[in-house]
Parts: sequence; C-alpha cells; structure tokens
Amino acid sequence: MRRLNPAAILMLVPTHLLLLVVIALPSIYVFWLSLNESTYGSDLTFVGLDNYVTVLTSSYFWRAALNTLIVVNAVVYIELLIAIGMAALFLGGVRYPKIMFAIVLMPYAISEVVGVLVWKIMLNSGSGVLARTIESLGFGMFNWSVSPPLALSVVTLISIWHHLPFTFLLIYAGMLAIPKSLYEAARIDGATPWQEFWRITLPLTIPAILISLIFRFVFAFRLFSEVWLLTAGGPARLTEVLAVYLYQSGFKYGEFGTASATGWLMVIGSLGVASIYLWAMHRRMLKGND
Amino acid sequence: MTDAASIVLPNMAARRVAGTVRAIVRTLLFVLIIVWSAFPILYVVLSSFKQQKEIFKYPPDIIFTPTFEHYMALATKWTGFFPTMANSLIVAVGATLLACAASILSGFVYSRYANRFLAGSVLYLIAIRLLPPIVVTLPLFPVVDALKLSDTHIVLIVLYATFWVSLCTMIMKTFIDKIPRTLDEAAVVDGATTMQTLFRVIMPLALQGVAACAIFVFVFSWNEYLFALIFTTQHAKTAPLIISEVMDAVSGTNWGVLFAGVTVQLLPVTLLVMLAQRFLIAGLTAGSVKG
Amino acid sequence: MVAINIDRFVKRYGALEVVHDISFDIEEGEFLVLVGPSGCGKSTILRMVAGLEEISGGELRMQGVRVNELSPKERQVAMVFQDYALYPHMSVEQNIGFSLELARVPKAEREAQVKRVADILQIGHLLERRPRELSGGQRQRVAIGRAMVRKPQLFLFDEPLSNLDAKLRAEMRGQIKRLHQTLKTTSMYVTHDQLEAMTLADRIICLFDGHIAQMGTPHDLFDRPANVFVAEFIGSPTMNIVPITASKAEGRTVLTLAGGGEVSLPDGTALPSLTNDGNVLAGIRPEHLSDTPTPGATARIEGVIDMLEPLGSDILVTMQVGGATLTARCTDKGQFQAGQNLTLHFDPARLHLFDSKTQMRLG
Amino acid sequence: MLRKILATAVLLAAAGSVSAQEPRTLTIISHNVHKTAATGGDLADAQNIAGEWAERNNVTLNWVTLDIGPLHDRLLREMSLGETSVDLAAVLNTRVVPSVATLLEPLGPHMEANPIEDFEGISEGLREATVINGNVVAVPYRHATNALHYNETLLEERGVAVPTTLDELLAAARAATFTRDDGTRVYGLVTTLDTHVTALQFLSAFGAVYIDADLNVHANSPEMIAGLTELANLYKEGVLPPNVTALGLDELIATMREGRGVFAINPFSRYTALNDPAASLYPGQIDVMPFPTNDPGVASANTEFWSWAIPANSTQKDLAYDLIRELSGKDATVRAALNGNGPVRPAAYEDPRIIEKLPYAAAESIGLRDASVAVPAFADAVEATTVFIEEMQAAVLGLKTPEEAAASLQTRAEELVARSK
Repeated sequence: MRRLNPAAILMLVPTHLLLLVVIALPSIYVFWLSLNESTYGSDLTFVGLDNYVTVLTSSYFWRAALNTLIVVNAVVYIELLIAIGMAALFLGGVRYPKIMFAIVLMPYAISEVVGVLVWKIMLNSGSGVLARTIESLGFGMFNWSVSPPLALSVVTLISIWHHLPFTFLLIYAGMLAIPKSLYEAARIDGATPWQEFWRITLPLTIPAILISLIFRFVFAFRLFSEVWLLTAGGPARLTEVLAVYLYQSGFKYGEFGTASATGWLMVIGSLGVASIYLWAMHRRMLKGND
Repeated sequence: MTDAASIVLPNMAARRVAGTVRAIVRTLLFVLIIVWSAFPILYVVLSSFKQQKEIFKYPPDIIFTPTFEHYMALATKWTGFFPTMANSLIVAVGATLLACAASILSGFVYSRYANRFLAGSVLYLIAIRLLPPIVVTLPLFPVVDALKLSDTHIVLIVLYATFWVSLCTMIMKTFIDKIPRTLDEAAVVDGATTMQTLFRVIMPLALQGVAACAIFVFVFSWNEYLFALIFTTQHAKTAPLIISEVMDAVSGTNWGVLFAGVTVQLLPVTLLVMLAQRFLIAGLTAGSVKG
Repeated sequence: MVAINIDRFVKRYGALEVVHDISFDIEEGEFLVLVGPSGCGKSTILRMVAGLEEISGGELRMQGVRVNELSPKERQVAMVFQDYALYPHMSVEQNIGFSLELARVPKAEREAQVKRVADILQIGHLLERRPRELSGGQRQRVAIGRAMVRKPQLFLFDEPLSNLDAKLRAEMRGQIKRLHQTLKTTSMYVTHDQLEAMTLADRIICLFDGHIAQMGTPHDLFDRPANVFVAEFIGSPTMNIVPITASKAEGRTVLTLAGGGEVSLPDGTALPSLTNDGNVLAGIRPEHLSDTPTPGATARIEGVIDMLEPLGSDILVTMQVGGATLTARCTDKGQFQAGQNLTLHFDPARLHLFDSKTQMRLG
Repeated sequence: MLRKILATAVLLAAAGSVSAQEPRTLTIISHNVHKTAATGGDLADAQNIAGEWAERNNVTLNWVTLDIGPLHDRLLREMSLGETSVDLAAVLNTRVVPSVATLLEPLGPHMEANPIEDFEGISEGLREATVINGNVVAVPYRHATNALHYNETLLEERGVAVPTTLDELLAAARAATFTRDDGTRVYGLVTTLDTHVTALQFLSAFGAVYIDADLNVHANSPEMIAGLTELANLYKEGVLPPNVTALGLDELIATMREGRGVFAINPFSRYTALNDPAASLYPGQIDVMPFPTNDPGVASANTEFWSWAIPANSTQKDLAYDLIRELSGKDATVRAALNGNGPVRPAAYEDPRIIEKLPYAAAESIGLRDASVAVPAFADAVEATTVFIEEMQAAVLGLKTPEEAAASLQTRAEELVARSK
C-alpha cells in the first residue's frame, strides 16, 4: 500500500468534485429544508423538527416503511440468488454469447416505466396475456390489484425482472475476473465442480457481491415506478412504499419540508438495512483488501 | 502403490449419462432465462408491428401481417422523436465517458492506496447516494437555472455521471484490485508516469470493469426521465420525454407508437451491450504473473 | 570504482522498523547478491534501491550523487520481478519495448533494440506471442529482456528464479551468469537460495532480521562464517553446530559435547581464545567429516549411525553422538548400516567455533 | 479525454444560451392537446389560430408540451425562480390552489386595458372558478366534462334499452354484464376509480357533493352513503371490473374499444378515441350522453377545465396576454373546437360548423350547462382528493362500510378545510 501522494489526491478530484457539487451540497440544503416549512415560490419558515414529527407520527409513513422493508429485502436477496446462479451457469460456457448477453440484459435496457407498463398489460385481470393464462390454468381470476400482498408480490417480481441484469452483470464480471489457474489448481486437487464453486468462485466473488448488494439496497429503497404505475399505492394507500409516500405527501402537495424530512429518514432507513454490508466493505477497505 | 491407494476405474457409462443430464438441465435453464428476459420485450417488439386493434387481442396472434404504420407515425407525427434521440445519444455518451473517466481515476486510487481517510470516504461515496434524487432536484433546479445551464446537454451529462460515479468507482476498484501490483511497479521501473501506468497498463486489464460501468451509465442515461424532464425543455430534450408524451393522460396512450418508439430506443443499447460483451469476457489478466 | 553507495538505510512501516541502519557499496560491474531467509529485509532493500519503496532513513548514492528523491526511471535501474510482471495485454515485443516506447525512442530503433535483446536471450521467435502463450522459462527470459533493453546503470533481480522448477532454475542461473559476464552491468540480486547466491555472486551480503549478518565473497562466507546464522544458512547440507565445552587437560584441548560425547583433538591444535568458561558452539560442515582418516584429518569423533540418505555417489550419514546429531557427507560404497558404530575424522582447521551467547565467530 | 468533454460541454452551454436570447420568442408550456387546439397540429384541416397571431406579431412560438403531472411540476418550479423563460402556461383548475395563484399574474388590469371579446360568453361556472382571492388569474380554455359513453352494439346484443335515468342505468349495467363463451368478461360499467373525478361523477348523480364551492363538507350525507353503497354493490356483483381501483385511463379506453365494457364514465371528448376506426373494434358504435340522474332531463356533470395563465415572473406578460385574448375570442373558440378542443363558450355548440363536425355537440352543451367543478380550489384541495380516493376505495372494496368511510371522510375533509381557512 502506497501512501497517498499529491498525484493520487488529484486523481480523486473529478469524482469527489462531482459528488460534492451535485449531491453533497444540495443534500445539506435539503437537510435545512427539512427543518423549515416551504412550498413553490414561498420563503422558508423555520419549524425545527416539526416536519420529522409529522412524518414519524403518520401511520401512512410506517405502513410505507414496512412495505418498503418487505419488498426491498425480498427483491435484493432473491435477485442476488438468481444472479449468482445465472452467473455460475454462464461461467460454465455459453453458446452464442453475444446474443445471449443482449437478451439477458434487455430487461435492464428497456426504460423502467415501459417495462412496468408492459407487465401491467400482461397481468391485467381479465384481459392480460399472463393473467388469462393463469386463469385458464384453473387458478381463478388473478386479481392482484386489490390485494396488497399480491400487489406487492407483483411489484417484487417486476422489480427483480428489471434489475436482475444489473446484479447479474456485476457478479458475472466478478466471476470472470477470477484467474483460470485457480480452477486448474483446484481440479488437480480433485475438487468437484460443486466444490470449485463453493471454495473458489463464490469466495472470490465476494467483493462484487458486496457492491451489488449495497447498491441494490440503495436503488431498491427508493423503488417508485413499479408501485406508482401498478397500484399508485392503492387500494386505499395500502401498498405505498416510502418513495410513493414521499411523492404523495411531499411533492403532490408541494410540501418541501415534509418531502425533505422523508428523504432524510429514507437515508437513515437505507443505511440501516445495508449497514452490515457497508460495515463489511469498510473493513475490507481498512485491511487493504486481499 | 501397495495397499489402500489403488485406482478404481469410474463407471464411464454412468458418467456419460450424468454428463448428458447435466447438458440437458443447462440447456433448459438457458431456455428459461431467455423466456424470462425476452418475453415481455418480445411482446413489445411484436406489438409494434401490429395494427392497433390487434395489440391487445387474446389469445395474441403470433403470426400476423406486420405493419409499419406506427414507425411511420413516429417519424411523421412525433417529429420530436428522432431529433431527441440525437440528444439522448450525446448525453448518454457524454455521461458514460465522464463517469468512466472519473471512476477509473478514483477507482485506481481506492485500489492502490489505503488509509483511514480513504476507507471512510468509501462509506461517504455510498451514503451520499441514499437521498432520493427527486429531493436533490429541489435545490439543484434554481442553481442550474442561475448558471444558465438549463436545457443544455452538459447539465444532464454532469448529473447522470455523478449519479453513477460512486458505483463505478467501487466497480473499478474491485477490478483493479485483481490486477497484480507488480505490474504497476514494472511500469514504474519501465519509466511510466502514474497516468501512463493507469492508462497503458491498468486500464486495458480492467476493461471488464470499464465495460460494466459503461453499460450501467449508458443505459441509465439513455432511459432517464426525471432529470431530463426537470432540466430540459427544447434544445437538450431527450427521447424518453417524447415516449412519455406518447403515454398521454388526456387522450390515452398510443400503444402502437409507444411500442415502436421503445423498440427503436432498444436498438442502440442492444448494440452497445453486444459490443461490450467482447470486453467483458476477455479475461485479459491470464498469464500476467507466475508460471 | 564504486557505483552505488547504500548509506545507513532504514525502512519503517509506521512504528515497525524492518531495515536497521544498513550500509554497503556496490562496485562498478559487480554482481552483488543479497541473501537471507524470508522476512530478512532483502527485498525491501532492493525495492528501496529501485525506487519502489520510500527510503525512510539514510541515503542512496549512484555515481556519488544522492538519488533518494528520483524515480526508478531517473535512477536508470531495471528490474526483474519474482513473478515476472509481464504485461498480459501486450505481445512479447511490446513488453520488451515498452520502456523504450515510453522514452519516445523511434520505432525503427526500438525494434532493432528489441531484436538484439531477443536474440541474446534466444526468444526471437516468440516476439508476436502474448505472455499467456509462453512457458515459465520463456516468460522469465522476456522479463530479463525487458530489463536488458534499457541498458540500465543497475540491474535489479528480485528472486527471479523462485517460480521455476529445479532444472530450469539451474539453466537460467547459468544464463544470467553468462549474461553478466557479457554485459558487465552492475547488478544486485536478491534470493533466499544460498546456492544461487554462491554460484552467481561476486560478493554476497547475508541478511538477518534487517541487519547485515555478513558481507564478503562466496568463499569468505563459506569458509569463515562470521556467526552461527551465516554458518547455518550458507552451504548445503547445513553445517553441524553443537554446543560443546572446551577444556584443557594435560596440555591437550578436549571438546566435550553437551550429552557427554568427546572429540579428540590432536596435540598442539591451536584454538582461538574461548569465552564463557569454554562453553561454546562448534561447527563443522558435513562434507568436512569423513569416515576414513585422510591426511590432515587428525580429529575424531565417535557415535552411532542414526539415518542414511543416499545421494548417488555420496551419502548423508546422520550420527548420534552424546545427545547431539551430526551429519556427514561421505562417499557411498555401501559400507554404512543404521545402528552401526562409526568414527568420523576431520581436519581441526575446518572446525568453526562460535560464542554461545553472542553467536559470533571466535578467532 | 476529460479535457475534451469539458471543452465540448462549454461549447454546448454557450450554444444553448445564445439561442435562448433570440428576440421575440414566446415560450408556451402546455399539454399537447392545447397545442393541437391552438394550432391544429397535423390535422388535415388545421385551424392555426396561434400561428396566424404569431405571424402578424412577428413572434416565434416556442411550444413546450408535457403530460399533466410533469407540466405542473415544471411550471411550479419555473414560477419559483426569480425570472422564468415561460411566458404562457396551460393550467388545470384543480392545480390552481391559492398558493399557486399568488405566483400567477393577476389578469384584471390587463383585461381592463384590453378586454377579451365577450368574456361573459364563457361558461359562468368556469369563469368563477378562476377567480382566486378576488383576482382573475386564468382564462378558461378547454373543458373536460364527464359523461356516459355506451356501446350500442352490446346493448342491442343483450337486449337492453338505452337508459334515461340513473336507476335505469344501474339496471341496464347489471343486465349488460356477462361472460362470453371464450371466457371474456364484459362489464356493465367501466370507470377509473384511481382518481376522484369519475367517482365523484357517479356519486353526484345521487345528489352527493363532497366539498361545495363555499368549502362546506358534505361527505357524510345520505346521498354520499347511497352512492358509495351502490358503487360497492356494483363491484361485489362484478358489474365493475375487479381491478377497478387500479384501472387507469388507458385500460378504460382499451376495455371499451375491445367491447369488454358497456357503459363508461368519461369526458365527452373521449368519443373520438373510443370510436377511432384504427384502434376500436366498435368504431362509430360507442355513443355518449350526459350522465343521467333520477330527475329526467337533468344531467349530472362533473367537469375539469384548463385555463391559460401567465407566470408572475414572466418577462413578456403583455405579449402573452395578447395571445390569450386572441385564443379566447368567439371565433377562435369555434375554430379551436374544430381542432378538437372542448369549447368553454356554450354558444359555440350552436355554431353550424361545430354541429356538423361533432356528433355529440348537443349532448355536451347540456353537460356544460349543468357542469360543476368536482372539488373547489383551496389550499389543501389536492390532499382532499387523496383522502377522498382512499376512503372511496376502502368503501368500494369492502375494507370499510360505506357509512364508516363517509364518516371518516367527513372528519378528515373538515380538518383539511379548517386548516385552509
């Protein structure tokens, strides 16, 4: 490990300058906003922690938080398992890699809004291709939109569909970077493919897995389009997630204090759910990696 | 070899059967993956060639006479679409280059240097991304306007790049971590400056990471809607805004045109992915060190 | 002429000091080998000379000029790495020519230089290949070629042969030796293998725990090891070292082994002045012990054969004597059997005595 | 590489700021329908009202079109700046709450200096709704009044007569609900219950009012409870689609076009989309009438309407007002209606050009006559609609009884109203 020298510090400048100007400074201002009451074109009125009290005493906030927690954890972990399995499958060799690759990444390439709409069309009770297929298979009418558990399951499904390529790509690229010689050594030592996967592939993919986990938590926590376009939080606000709550309570009414407070509470919440992985990453960084 | 260790010949026939079973299972899994990934997309692409009336037919027609009317409509009625695609391209390419360049530099530093400050700033890199972007736009909008950057490509390029630079830095770090440090030293002894080391030796070997980052940033910038909506009006307007106008809340969505637009939108990204795939599976680090 | 001065080198990592106040010079054209077990600081010193590690204390001078602050390029050093560190994305030609390219040497000249080096190393036919298409020995040659092409002031080798199998290692050792004889470039070579050190070096510096244990020609280190550490490190099989008590009885010197065995020394054997009331460590190399009396081998020691390790024409005989174990290298004529009594003969001049406390050579 | 990007960026930024300084450019932000209404868009017989005005006045129109939500979000952000480049904006009545109205230019002085032709000819209900805190802040331009669309072919197929009263409608919707042999379900009544407008349309036929113009809350009225009960029953019986609370506009249109719905609650102007021969399986067979009540001849019609407004921080207010004047003229209103606009002057429906062009002109004129705004504009109006949607959905899905929902709605709406006063 070399000591940080001026050249290295200079190389950090572009990244940190971008983050500082575009996100860090505005975030600080947003914190100030959260301590004030304001709307479009109005001056700020300092109200202390009132906005936080408003949000934290709102039953809608807590329902949204619970929904978010359930959906986020389901999405992130299921997606991770599928992605690892898929990456391992691809690692064993792919025919027509270019085309396969394009196909696998397509759900990610399509815009989120359109992706959700297409699923909604296909799942429309009584008319969608998938809903009618499910019905014709004898499962009864697939009326997910009025059942919060079913609706949130559909949200989870679509979110996984859309973001799986992200997680897959990170993990697959991580697996590809493992030197072949390690596998050769393991094979000579008599390892079965299964052992190879558990003893070499998986441990050496941990850094990539950590990153994908952390960033998927970051992205999933602000899940919006899936819920907004499918149920708009309904019926009766039962399927709202935090980002929808933020939009409903903050932006729809132009209450920036509430919106900012909710935003900062979401920061704390997502730090909470991803804390183990953040801690692990910090540890690796302190130890200077491998 | 006297006692215990004697070679038992495996049952070759059983092994062949197991191999065949494995091949079949693998093929089935690939088919499953294709169906899962491509089915909704195929639905969009096929629908874009159907008459409006046929789009929602159940059971859907697999074989039909294709029509190009929606593509024609896209070109003639939604005249903004193709020009805005050019904007999308400028913005996406610009954001990709900026994000990749910044993250290669910082990812290299995070990989090759370590101290308490750097380890702490990794947490900062991630934590800073936790605030929902829509909230961040509150203070950004007046600032961008005051800087006269509203409705320019540069504002979207900078915004998109910033929103990915954290993740890309971490990606680049993990990939550069896998490159033996002696290669840096060899380059230094060969007389390379830090920049030459990075761009001539490290970057070519971290192309997998660069490819992954490029895909992420490009795809995001290509489809991004919220910031484009807030920060552009005319000159820098991107294609997703036109697509959203097709999904109209007054006269209803024009599905045929929407699907045609989405299909067109998908093409450049698909090409990029196919291009990047080559770098992703290159596995260049083989043979660098050791016998 | 002195080419390099290493003056009071110190290396610290935080509070941990791993190289302690080390000084030595390298003569122009000399082949200097730093040898020592892993963790002794030899690689660190090499990397400090190369400019890859910061010099925490002391001064490095080349041709009399302080170069602490200069980059490796400015110091005009070239280095061969233990793991070769070939650029995997470049062909052999590009690997070798990389430094010239960075120095903006014109293409034609660059190609000529690469060709010249490749011919010397007999890798001319491999120029188009990538490192992953090369064997271990070929990679090693490319790594050397990459260092050679720059015509450096100083060649640095960081355990370059440790990843090769025994046969290749011997072959490459010879090649490096020949190369040095041709090019006469000042070289500094780090290894943990004493055999490499002995065969290659004009001069050896043996390091232990961040200190110089001994510095000198291979003969100096072999014949007059300055301390127990060097005595045991240099030479294979390892020198026998046993604690003894030396006493004078009737004008004769008697060496008594800790477990009770006795060494008979002929009359008039001159021993250095002994310390610690005669409690010292005695050392004798296995090849200096013989089962047959030869002229000059006037000292004797008796014991019981414990183990036999045939080496072909020679055999290693391990003998138990008074609680100590001695190994001798004898000519194998099938005369030994485990459990047999055996008398070994040696020349008292070959006996090395060390202070049991300071471990330093006596006399 | 970085340097090149930055250089390009600076160039682009410079190019952007230069073109923004072109003289006499009027920037209009609106929905695409307003652009089509004012310019004719790509219609075959386009009436380019705004274009003619622009040519006369040597102005370049810079037309920014956005969907409803984004349009207001963007407009509000622009109006919060010190100075905006937006000169003229189309705004939806429910969005012009008092806090927003303060960001709009009061039009009274402009109208005094330069009156709009026959301003009183614009529907009174709409004109009154644009006066906020005593100031006229917008001029009504386009209305979307709810009505009842019905598929004549399906009614014939089921042997059901076209209803004339609310009770007949409910009976007809039930009678027209059936399942086809191939498993396709046909729903008697289709509506979008993810928004307050259509639900309030249905409820107002029972005489229910949520919040009146004087900000009195009537949510816990017998009429409201009766309406909610009926809605819940229709849902339970399967007359309404099972996903009615998540059913969006697009799905409503698709359901009607494909003959999976018989009656639909929708604005009059949806007629064109539902009968579009390119997209509908029943072109020309979906008729429209004012939403019936049990008083024969009296329609129930909830309306939403769009107006033109000028941001108070605009730099070309006079020019913008001149365009409003042009677009609001009597003849311009008729010509815009020919472009497909919902004319805000009842007199326009008597113009022969309109009668010839719009088959539903007579019905819509009755609708416009009886129209009232669904929820009046007050500070927490948007939140009041959210609360309504929540309680209404709970009643329809049976999560609450209609009585519970109505009582809860009353309490919550009163709180909101009290907060605004």
